[in-house]
Amino acid sequence: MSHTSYTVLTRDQIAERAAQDIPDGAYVNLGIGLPTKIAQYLPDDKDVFLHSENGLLAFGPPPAKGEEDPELINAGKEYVTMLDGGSFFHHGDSFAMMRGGHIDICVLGAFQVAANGDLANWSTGAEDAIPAVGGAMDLAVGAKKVFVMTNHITKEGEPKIVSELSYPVTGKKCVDRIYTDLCIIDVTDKGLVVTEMVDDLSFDELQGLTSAMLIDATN
Amino acid sequence: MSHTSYTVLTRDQIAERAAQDIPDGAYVNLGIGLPTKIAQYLPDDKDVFLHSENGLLAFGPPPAKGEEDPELINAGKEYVTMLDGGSFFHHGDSFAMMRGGHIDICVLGAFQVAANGDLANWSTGAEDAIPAVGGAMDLAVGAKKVFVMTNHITKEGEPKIVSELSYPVTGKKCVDRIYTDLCIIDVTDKGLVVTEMVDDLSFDELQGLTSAMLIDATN
Amino acid sequence: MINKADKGITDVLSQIKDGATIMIGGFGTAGQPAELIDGLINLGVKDLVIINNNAGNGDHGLAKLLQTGAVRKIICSFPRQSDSWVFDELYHAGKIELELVPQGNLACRIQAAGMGLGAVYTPTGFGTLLAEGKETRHIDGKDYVLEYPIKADFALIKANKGDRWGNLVYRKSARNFGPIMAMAADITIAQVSETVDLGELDPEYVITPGIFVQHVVQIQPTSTEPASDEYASTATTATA
Amino acid sequence: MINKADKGITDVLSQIKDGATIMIGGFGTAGQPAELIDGLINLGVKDLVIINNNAGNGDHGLAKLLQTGAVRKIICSFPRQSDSWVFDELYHAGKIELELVPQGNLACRIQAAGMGLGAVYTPTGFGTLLAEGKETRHIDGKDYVLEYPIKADFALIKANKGDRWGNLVYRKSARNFGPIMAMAADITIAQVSETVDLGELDPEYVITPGIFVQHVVQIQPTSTEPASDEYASTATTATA
Repeated sequence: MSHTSYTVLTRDQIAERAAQDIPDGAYVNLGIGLPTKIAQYLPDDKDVFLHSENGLLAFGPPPAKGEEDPELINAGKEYVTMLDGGSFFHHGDSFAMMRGGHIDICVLGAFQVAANGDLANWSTGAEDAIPAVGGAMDLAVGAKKVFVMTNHITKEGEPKIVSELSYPVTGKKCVDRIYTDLCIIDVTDKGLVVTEMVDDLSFDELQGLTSAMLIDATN
Repeated sequence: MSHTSYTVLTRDQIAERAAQDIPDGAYVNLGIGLPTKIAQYLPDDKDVFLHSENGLLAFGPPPAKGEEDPELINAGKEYVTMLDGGSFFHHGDSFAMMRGGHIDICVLGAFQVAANGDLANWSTGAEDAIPAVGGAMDLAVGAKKVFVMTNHITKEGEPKIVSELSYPVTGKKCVDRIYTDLCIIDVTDKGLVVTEMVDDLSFDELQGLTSAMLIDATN
Repeated sequence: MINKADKGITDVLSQIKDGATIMIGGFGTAGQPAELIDGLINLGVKDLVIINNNAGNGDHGLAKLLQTGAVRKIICSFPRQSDSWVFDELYHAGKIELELVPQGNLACRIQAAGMGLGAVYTPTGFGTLLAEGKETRHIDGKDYVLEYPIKADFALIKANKGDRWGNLVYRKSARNFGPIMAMAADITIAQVSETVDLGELDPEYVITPGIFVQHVVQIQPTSTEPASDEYASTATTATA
Repeated sequence: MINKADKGITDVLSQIKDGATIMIGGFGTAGQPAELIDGLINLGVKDLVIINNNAGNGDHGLAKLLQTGAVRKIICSFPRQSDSWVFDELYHAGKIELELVPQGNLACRIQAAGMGLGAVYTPTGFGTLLAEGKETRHIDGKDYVLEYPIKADFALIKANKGDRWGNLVYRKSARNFGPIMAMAADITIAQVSETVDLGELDPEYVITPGIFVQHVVQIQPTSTEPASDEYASTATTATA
């Protein structure tokens, strides 16, 4: 990837930006990996309720060293703590929260997002890979809003925001907004609408790094 | 109803007889009305777990006078108590116990039972009657064994054990055994098999009070 | 900071408009949110669809709501009771629509809504009048009826304790439909006997997690009388 | 008098025969009934179908069971993990069959079995490879896939406390699949850290009522080491 005039956001900066869009009182599921970072940037004056597939609501930050409990982990199998007002429940109720539209926002990673909001994040379709899906498909269809957090292009420089998926789909027309290291894109009926870009990046440059058609709404 | 030589069982005697067939460790739902009486005749040396549709397992006898709790009632809206080892749960789990085949035995009242085990106990089909079904249909299809407890004939002398139902069906081919004031009948693939009768009742007399064909297995 | 327990009954119920579909918890009077129902009566909305196991007892609570003529249709399993004269009269006069659902299918359809399922095949009711005209299927040796979810705009339920995040615990057989209705309604309003501080409810034993509850209204106990008069039955005594 | 806690692991597990379908609780190692799995390995049964969220970690527990070649097929949502080398090797060698199910559909299909439903329409997986060849339906503006119940002959789960009637409570995120698997299996065997007297578990807070549990086996804690070695990992230390 070569560019001269602009600076891409770090993973922390993307997380920090996405955190700003999570309202007080939201029930939120942060996908394994990059999205998990958002938790660090949620402001203290907001009550944001973090949900984890394995039966936690309102869990808190990692425990202090030595306080880890192997039976208190999140879906990413990281040690967590519980906030006052949190609760435990079984997998049936946990996925009812997701599938039943009770989670306000989920934030997922992506291999690809298509112009119509199709998401691919569970399989690259590689012949020899062992397939694994976890809760990704449930979150994609179940949350009221699906946000994606991803680098704008792959390490190899390939666009991740595409006209049509080439990887196997996780959920159809499910993505509402994409946070990348270059911009924020709303997935709308009219198409992919860019609402913010990093400084010194031109819309044409951004379009050049994107294989789906973008609409500029940054000004 | 006229007869000379035999004595019909009282409601309590039917209940007492049925209670003998409930094994230690059984999970049992006793339908509203007559079947409820069985609870009084369960032997103390057995652990029989009584289930109630409204979310009780292992409830106990009525409370002492003055100890009634309006929030501790069974499906018949009678005050009950809880045994040590009992539990409360919501209606979803309660009917999962029933529909999911976890209840070993339910005992229901009946308007009619047909030769093939069809049960009618929720509606007489009367034009002006307000229909009401409650949990009867769930118990009929869900319990591992469905026992019926009923008078052998109606107050008007009409047989209640019939070739085919004339009343609306509650559950198809669901009844396993019938306890009446005259006899005990097993519903089998071969037909209705009488296994016990009250003293001094002849099989022919019993058949005469029954509009389905009976098979005598009392000796 | 989220406080779901900061409003009184009148305020909370004012979101309910004519034509709303409303689940009401309770099995008979146990778990029936009497004060919320009284508040609903005071609100005076019309053309309601009510989902409850029964169709009211005596002249109070749900029966009183029916008596005001506010209810267009009721979905329930057992409307006929010794003291259901209010419903009986409306029904015979053709003034209320009844959808009779076997109790377990009622529970299951409410659960299906909460779980986000499109439909379920249930064995209950197969071959009966209550499945007439419904799609059926033979699966693995058994017959099933296709039943669709029952959702609601609002659920009015009664719990024992609640906190400002909406976590609830119930009391004995008053639990009944509360937890599953809370999951199936867009907006769940829970009346509680006690509002407790965050953290007082053990996370292991929260029965309804706050995600399913939008409002918690504490009802002030005003008498020690038993049974259905356990608490004052006017909405105006409510505090939050 | 019913005492579901009167047998040791070896005795209880001896009912399991070749070809059994077995649900195993746990999400990763949290809630994984390690001692029951070790007992199953010692039992030496073959041709098993295993239902678990994952396909084993490291060389112990479920992974060790797979390594013995006892498992014909696994139904799970997330077999690929950084330390799932045992499964990986078997899978690549074509020595194990995999049915991959989205986690929520896995939960829901287990629930459907416990609830006695014939099938459910679930939105999860619609239009994906994991729904290929499956029946779909458009209901009320949304697309659904028809999914069938997952039942089992046995469920092996881990709870925190249990009593002689089989009532269970769990601990934190070790609860996960335990309660729903207990409902979906013909015979549920729960290992617990503590067996308590009848009545010690508050009826309001029993998570799995005893009706869903056939055996309770207490595992003797033998060390204070953390994590996956919390308890001795040999079946022979079990007492009831």
